[in-house]
Amino acid sequence: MHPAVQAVLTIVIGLGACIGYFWASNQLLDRVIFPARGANIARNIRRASMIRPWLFLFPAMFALGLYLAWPVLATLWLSLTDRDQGGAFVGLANYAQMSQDPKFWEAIRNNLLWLVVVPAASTAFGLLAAQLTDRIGWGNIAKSLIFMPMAISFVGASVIWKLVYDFRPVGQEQIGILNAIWTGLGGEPQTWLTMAPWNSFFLMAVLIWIQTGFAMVILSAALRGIPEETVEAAIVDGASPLQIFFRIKVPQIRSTIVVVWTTITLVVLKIFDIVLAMTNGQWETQVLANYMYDKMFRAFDWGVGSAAAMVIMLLVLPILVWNVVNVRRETR
Amino acid sequence: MATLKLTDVGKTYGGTIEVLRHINLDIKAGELIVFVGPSGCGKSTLLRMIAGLERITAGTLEIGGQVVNDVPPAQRGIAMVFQSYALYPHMTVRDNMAFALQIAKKSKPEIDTAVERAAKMLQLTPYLDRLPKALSGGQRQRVAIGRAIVRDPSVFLFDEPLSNLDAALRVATRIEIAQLKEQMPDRTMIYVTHDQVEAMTLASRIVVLANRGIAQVGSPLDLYERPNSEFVAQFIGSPAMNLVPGRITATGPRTTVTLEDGGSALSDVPSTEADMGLLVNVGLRPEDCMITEGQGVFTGTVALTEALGEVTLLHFEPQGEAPAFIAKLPGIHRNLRGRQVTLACDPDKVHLFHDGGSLLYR
Amino acid sequence: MATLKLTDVGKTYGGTIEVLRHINLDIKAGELIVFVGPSGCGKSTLLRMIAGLERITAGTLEIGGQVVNDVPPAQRGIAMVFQSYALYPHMTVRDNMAFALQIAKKSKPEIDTAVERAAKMLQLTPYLDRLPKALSGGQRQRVAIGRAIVRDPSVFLFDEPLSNLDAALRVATRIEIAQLKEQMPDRTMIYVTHDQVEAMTLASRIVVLANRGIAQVGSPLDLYERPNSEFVAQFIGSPAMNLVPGRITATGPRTTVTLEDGGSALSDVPSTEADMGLLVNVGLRPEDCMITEGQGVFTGTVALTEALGEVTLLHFEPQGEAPAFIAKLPGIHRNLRGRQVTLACDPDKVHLFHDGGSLLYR
Amino acid sequence: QMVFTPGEGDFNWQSYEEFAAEHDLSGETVNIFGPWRGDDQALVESVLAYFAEATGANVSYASSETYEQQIVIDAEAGSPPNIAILPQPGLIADLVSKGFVEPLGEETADWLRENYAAGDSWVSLGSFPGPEGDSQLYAFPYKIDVKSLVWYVPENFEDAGYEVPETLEDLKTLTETMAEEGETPWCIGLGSGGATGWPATDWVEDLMLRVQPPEVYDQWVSNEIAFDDPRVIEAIEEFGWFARNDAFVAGGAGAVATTDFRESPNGLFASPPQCYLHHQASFIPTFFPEGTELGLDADFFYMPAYEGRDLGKPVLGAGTLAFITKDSPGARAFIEFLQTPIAHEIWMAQSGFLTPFKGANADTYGSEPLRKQGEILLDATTFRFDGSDLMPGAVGAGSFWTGMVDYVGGASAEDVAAEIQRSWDANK
Amino acid sequence: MDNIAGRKPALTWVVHLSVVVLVALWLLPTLGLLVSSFRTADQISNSGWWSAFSAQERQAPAIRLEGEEQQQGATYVIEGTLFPATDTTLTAWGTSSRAPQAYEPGQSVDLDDGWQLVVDDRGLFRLSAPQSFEGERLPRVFTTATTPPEFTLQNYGNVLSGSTSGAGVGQAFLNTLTVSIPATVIPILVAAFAAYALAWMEFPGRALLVAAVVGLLVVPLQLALIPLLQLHNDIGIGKGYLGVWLAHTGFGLPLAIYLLRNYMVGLPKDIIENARVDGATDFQVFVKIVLPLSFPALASFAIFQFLWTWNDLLVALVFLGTDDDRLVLTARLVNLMGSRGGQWEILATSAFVSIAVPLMVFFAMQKYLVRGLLAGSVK
Ligand SMILES: Nc1ncnc2c1ncn2[C@@H]1O[C@H](COP(=O)(O)OP(=O)(O)OP(=O)(O)O)[C@@H](O)[C@H]1O
Ligand SMILES: Nc1ncnc2c1ncn2[C@@H]1O[C@H](COP(=O)(O)OP(=O)(O)OP(=O)(O)O)[C@@H](O)[C@H]1O
Ligand SMILES: [Mg+2]
Ligand SMILES: [Mg+2]
Repeated sequence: MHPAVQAVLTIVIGLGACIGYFWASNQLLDRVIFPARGANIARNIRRASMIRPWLFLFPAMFALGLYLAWPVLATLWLSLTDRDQGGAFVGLANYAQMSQDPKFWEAIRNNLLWLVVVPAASTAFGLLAAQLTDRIGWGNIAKSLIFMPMAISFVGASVIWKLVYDFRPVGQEQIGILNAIWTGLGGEPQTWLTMAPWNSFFLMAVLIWIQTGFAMVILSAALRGIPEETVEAAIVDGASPLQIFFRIKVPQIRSTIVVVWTTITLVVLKIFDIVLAMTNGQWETQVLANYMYDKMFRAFDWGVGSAAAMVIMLLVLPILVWNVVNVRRETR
Repeated sequence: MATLKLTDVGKTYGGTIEVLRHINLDIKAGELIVFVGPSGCGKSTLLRMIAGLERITAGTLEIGGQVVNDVPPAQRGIAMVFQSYALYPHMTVRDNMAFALQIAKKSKPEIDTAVERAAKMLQLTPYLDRLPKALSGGQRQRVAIGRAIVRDPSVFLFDEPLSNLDAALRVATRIEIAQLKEQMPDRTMIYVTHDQVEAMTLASRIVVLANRGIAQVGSPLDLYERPNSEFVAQFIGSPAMNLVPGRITATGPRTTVTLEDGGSALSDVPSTEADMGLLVNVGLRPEDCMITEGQGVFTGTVALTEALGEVTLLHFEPQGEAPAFIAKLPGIHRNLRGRQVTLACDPDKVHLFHDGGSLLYR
Repeated sequence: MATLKLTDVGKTYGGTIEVLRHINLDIKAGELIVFVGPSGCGKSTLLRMIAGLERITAGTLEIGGQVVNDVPPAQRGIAMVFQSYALYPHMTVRDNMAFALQIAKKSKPEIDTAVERAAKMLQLTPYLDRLPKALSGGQRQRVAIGRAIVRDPSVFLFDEPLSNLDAALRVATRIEIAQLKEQMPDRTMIYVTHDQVEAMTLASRIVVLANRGIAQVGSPLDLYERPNSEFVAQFIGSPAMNLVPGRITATGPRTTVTLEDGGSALSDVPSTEADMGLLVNVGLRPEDCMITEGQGVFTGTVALTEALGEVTLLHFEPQGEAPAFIAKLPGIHRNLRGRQVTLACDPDKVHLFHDGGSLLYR
Repeated sequence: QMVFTPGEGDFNWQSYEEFAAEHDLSGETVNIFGPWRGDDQALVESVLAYFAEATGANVSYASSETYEQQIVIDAEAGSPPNIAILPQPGLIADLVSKGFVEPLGEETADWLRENYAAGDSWVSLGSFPGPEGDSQLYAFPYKIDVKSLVWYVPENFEDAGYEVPETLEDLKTLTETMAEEGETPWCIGLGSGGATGWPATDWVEDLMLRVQPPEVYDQWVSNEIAFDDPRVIEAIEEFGWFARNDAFVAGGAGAVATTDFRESPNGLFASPPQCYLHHQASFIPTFFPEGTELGLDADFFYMPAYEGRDLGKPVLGAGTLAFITKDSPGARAFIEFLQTPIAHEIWMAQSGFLTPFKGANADTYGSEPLRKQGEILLDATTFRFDGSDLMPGAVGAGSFWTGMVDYVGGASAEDVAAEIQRSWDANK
Repeated sequence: MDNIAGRKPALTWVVHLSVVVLVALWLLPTLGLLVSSFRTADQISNSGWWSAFSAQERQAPAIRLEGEEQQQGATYVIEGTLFPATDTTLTAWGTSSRAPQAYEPGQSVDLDDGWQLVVDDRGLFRLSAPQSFEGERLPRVFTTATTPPEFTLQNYGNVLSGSTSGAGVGQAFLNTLTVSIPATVIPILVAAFAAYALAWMEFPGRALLVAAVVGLLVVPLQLALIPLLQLHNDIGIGKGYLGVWLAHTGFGLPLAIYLLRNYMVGLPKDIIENARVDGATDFQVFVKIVLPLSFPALASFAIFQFLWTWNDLLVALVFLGTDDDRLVLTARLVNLMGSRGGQWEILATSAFVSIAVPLMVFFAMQKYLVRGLLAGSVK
């Protein structure tokens, strides 16, 4: 079979099966199990509507459970056992071992730094870009260009930025633009990616570069949602553009800023590809996700690797709680 | 104390869309001017040009005798109250009112005094530390007004300030604005609305905008009693004035018009010989009609009655092309439905229009 | 054809927040019932319970003699028109109207006929293939109604269907609904509004909801002329009825009340000896007042006049704790401001209330 | 697409015919997973084509950027290829100990002992303790790189009047001379993305073999002597003599850690030359400027040993080892195929392939330099496999790399070594 | 806003300028790669990409003379040019690495053995000797020359149809589509149902489920690889498209549900209730009302998921395998870079080849993206 035909066929079958499930299961419920007719109509309908949510949720819950929740539990279990001892339960030994590892603390330190810097900078730049591009004629083009990095894979982004940070010894022509500018200003060429602690920031720049577009798009939508009149009122009140921005606009989109911040935080927690491709955690740039990968696939230390994964999961707890609270409030 | 003078003011959007042209208007200090007009006629645009929120593309605007075309809004000595209130949602009532003064770098005690005074005037003192979202619509509106008062401007601009309020609140707030005006007799106010009642009750003069220009300027009762065009006549008053086509059959200090359906109307509008035979529209306000057994101006079949308690609206079946005729009778009238009724009208309340507009007063 | 019967119906949200209780109501087939009441009193909730969109937590609801507490909305034979129209934005007008029939698996020709008929009735035929966003507010409202008509339900439910329309459209659409009702005399309609005029003009009976229950049920004029409580009295009519405290000083077929400020009012309300000396509130509708030179019911200083053209509102300076008194006089009255005026009233239009509510009719 | 027509040239076609006669795997698929991608993939596939042709088997070769992780995941998850080929003995040892690899049998071990130069060292290289703890041959060495090479541009040497050094003492003198003349002797680049640091480990291992006897090297690699043993530190500092002297390396010592190893040889070819010497394994010509002709534009010499220490001519090398991760007749046949001369000669005749297989015809080497390298390999008195590949992954592909980066960055050899030892302890 | 009276035009310029700077900053890295992908390996490693647009003078690496020998009387001559392709101007040359700028253009120089060499300013050389060059090593020439800008499509040629990739890229393209399209649509479908249930159906535990979804947003997928592949092997799916789809579905679901639920919650309640009154079942409400109305959110998630599956390497490698005929584009391109890492020109070019489709998708669907995100997160 021609691969193209095969591709189309697989696509059709895959989708068909999916749609088929929802259609058939609902038909079954409404027609066969609890038909909406006859004497028990009211009771049947009520029962059907008690079951239906689970019908709708089942595939998603199943996939989530199987593909994410179960591995997480398995990982939790792994983090409490030692494979070299045949999978014996060792309690928190792996965590203890991890806490002995200075690399782990370095990863924690860096991760916290990432958690502060990247969401903050992406949001700030996004806000700036949103505010500025909203006011000019070619703003949409500018927006597209700033958003573009979102479409580039982390690996691609790493390639791009390696070129930016490229280093050549003194005397050779620099091909990395950063060094070219730096030497142009009279500096010695620098090996940016090894300059701890600054190198972490150079890595963060990559993620900021990617995420700013995301922040910008959402914040610009939020900015547009601000009632024009409040801005005009401020103008009449005599506020300068800066005062308007900081005292009128920013406070009004605070909730959106929080959402953007959270989303980027989630991305940061998982960040791995950039560090792996650019420094592999050397020169004090280790982060948790890469530490985990290192432990799992390089050092074959599943116990510690899993423990590291659990720490990542733990860091998201505050966001989790915040969301529960939010949904509760929303449904009430 | 500020007078306003608009000379040949015009507004063109994007170089091609002309929204207003040749607006000439003199506003004396202390007046309360109301702009009315159909939706989209440029009321808000004109107000915003006065505020400085919209660039003036033709003519000059003077405030207090000084041309301010290029003066930024904050320096014009104006304050504006927006239709949507435009309160800063993240600031307390106090901060909302204090904002302009803070921007102007006024001292703290000075600000506090001004805010307290305005709050007291508007009975907002208990709410000073609330956020706008914890206020009712009417209270929000008062905050918006308070914010204007605090700045102590010489000109107040209101853009449909009451349109977001429900009926009861609207009445109450309208009265508050009227009282406010009385407390500040030397402040000029310009007020945009499309609500009849507001315009009639508040204005010292009403400016009717239509068709990119000013249709008529005058005191509320002037406009009600002496509209200078069919447009103004139908625009002021609700339900709108009925227009019935006819032909002048007798002239003199009083004019007689013979209507198409055979009735005839006598009007206090004077006419000359030359008007004889002229095709005119006879204007009758619904509230000026009375049921008569004898000869009337208009005869028709009642299609529908609406009893509003104190008054009853009679909707007549439209005849041919003519628009529906409506009469408003005081009191409660039952069982008129389907009956043929003849209506009469005081001659001094019969208006005559010629050529789609100009009034036949000479 | 459907009668509705609500027996002791109640609604409690989340087990604790009681919104409605002991609602008893009999609705005959073909009636047009209007629910009115202050915002948040549960009008929408009651309507939605009838529609089946909210669970009934107490009592029973019968439609056409059958208890329908547990019947899902679609099987109750009702159709609902929402305040926000709730048109399906992604479907054309035709599809919007056809949706319910398609769901019910009606045949194509059947659907087409029904849709065309409804569209014709509502003059929507030219717009059948447009999307809702390409329609004006009034047209959208008509589509929403058309959607209800197509289903040919025995009960129509309207939840503030006109509140999103502007004043002129509101009047026009209101009349259309009235005409619609006439074309379908056997369909029951329930209509929620907070607009006085709508309630008065449309209803065959008005249900005033207040304080979690029904305050009064009656025809519009009943409620206007014979409110059974201060609440209903003040709720129906605009501006609201004035209440002046006094004491009964003469009883009989007519009752005399001596007012606090010294005036006295004669009312057609009969009273008995036992009522002698009773503290009552005298209710006077603003539109029932006339200026009198002689002895009147009420005397006060005019704080403000509002000339509305056909009528003039007189606002009197409040005296002590009493709420402001308003009178509505026909015609134009100038220069009354600041003058002391005495008002009189027809005895048969003087209402008497006792104990914050109950009317003194026996 | 068989690149050389059977029957033509110096190839040992007879071995091919015999192999073909003995095996018929028609219809069977043999999955092979290896580290070669890009141009190398074309080369390995050219060899596999003969295997496929001879046996009729359907051979599918795959590789991936993250092949080390990939093979672990596949083995763990239970869907490994038939044959895996990896350059890291340490990783293979891990897989063996978890029972994912099939032993090759004593027969194969004997064959290696007999037919590979310094056969015993190859057998021990491919032998690992299995899940039960008993050591046997699991992996078959195939395709070897020589690492003890120093690359230079002969004409630059001529222009400057330098001579190829014969001893390590001479090499150090040459280095100093160059520096005195204002030239920069060495190009050293450790950069390699996530693997940054590994070229330094080659340096240290190579020097280790030149300052200590091979036994010490073995003890070091197996951690029988600690990483921070003075003998190890001596080797590290030996490397430091070259790499930590600003006058000796292009760009100064600070540039060493970040210059990409792929770009560092470019200095040899720059005008004016940025350096004259470059220590790197036999694969590096891939990264020379386009059109560079080996032997003419660039050449190499054996990284000499100390005359004074009398440790012979030690050679450091690396290479890939093939092993069976899913047993099948095809897998077994493939290991047998690797024992035929033709399996070596086909690749030898192209590029980048060295073999210690004595039965392969050295005349088939595709170029003079290759032949010279093959000679170094065959002549070695001592051959040792790249130590970092033998160490546990966490050390050999982790702390050793990073430690070396820290070292060229200025950390003391003692501290670095102690740190590496700690990570080794942590992984025991 | 631009109509405010008395606003300083200078301010507008500041805004424009700031945006230009910002855009330049964001564009620069990608631009560098784009330009590099049109340069040769030598150019990339010898000069910054920004200098690609201008002629530049530099000392080039040595060029070895080559050419056909001709006998002219007693002398043997080789003539040719040092710069066959480009329009290069030579300013100095030399034959020793120690003195690369020793001679002027056109200067005739005596080398050893009676050889004579002339190089002119266009790079034309003439090497003459009294005896044949046969078997002799020809000299190298060091040049200092000004080369004009030069671009090449060679890299793209190599990547798209080079010997090692060949038809593979086309096949990989198809494979990637086979992976991405169902891996985009299936999670959307599944997530849409779940999101509807979480947004509009009443059942106990709803808030907790939503929270769980948020929690799963952060699961690092690396830790799920082995257990899942094991599972696939155990239940017989093995490595294949079904496996990748399921894996992508699992990994993409949390974001999909989160985004779609946030959007659907914002749909007007009235419309859904009206449909219920009209007699629609939940399934009909979902299919006929909610799904069409959620189109912007669906589209925006589709973009995200598509970008993610398109750019993904890890999941495809693990769940689809590394067989040549099933390699996805990213894997294929990464492989192109060779076993020991790549060269800039291949790196740059393959990065651009892989970016091309996502960028096209992005620009085509951008409108929905913005709308969907807006509705999903701003409330
Ligand atoms: N920025 C603009 N560009 C082009 N035309 C505009 C712009 N702003 C307003 N207009 C047009 O100017 C006319 C007047 O608008 P304006 O808002 O002043 O009307 P309005 O009288 O206030 O109406 P309403 O009673 O509905 O508030 C309208 O026809 C409108 O379409
Ligand atoms: N889901 C709910 N949970 C708790 N209380 C509710 C809920 N829905 C409505 N209520 C309360 O029930 C009361 C009645 O609401 P309802 O919407 O019926 O009022 P209404 O009379 O229609 O008001 P309006 O005129 O403003 O539409 C309100 O006080 C409201 O706060
Ligand atoms: Mg307006
Ligand atoms: Mg309601």
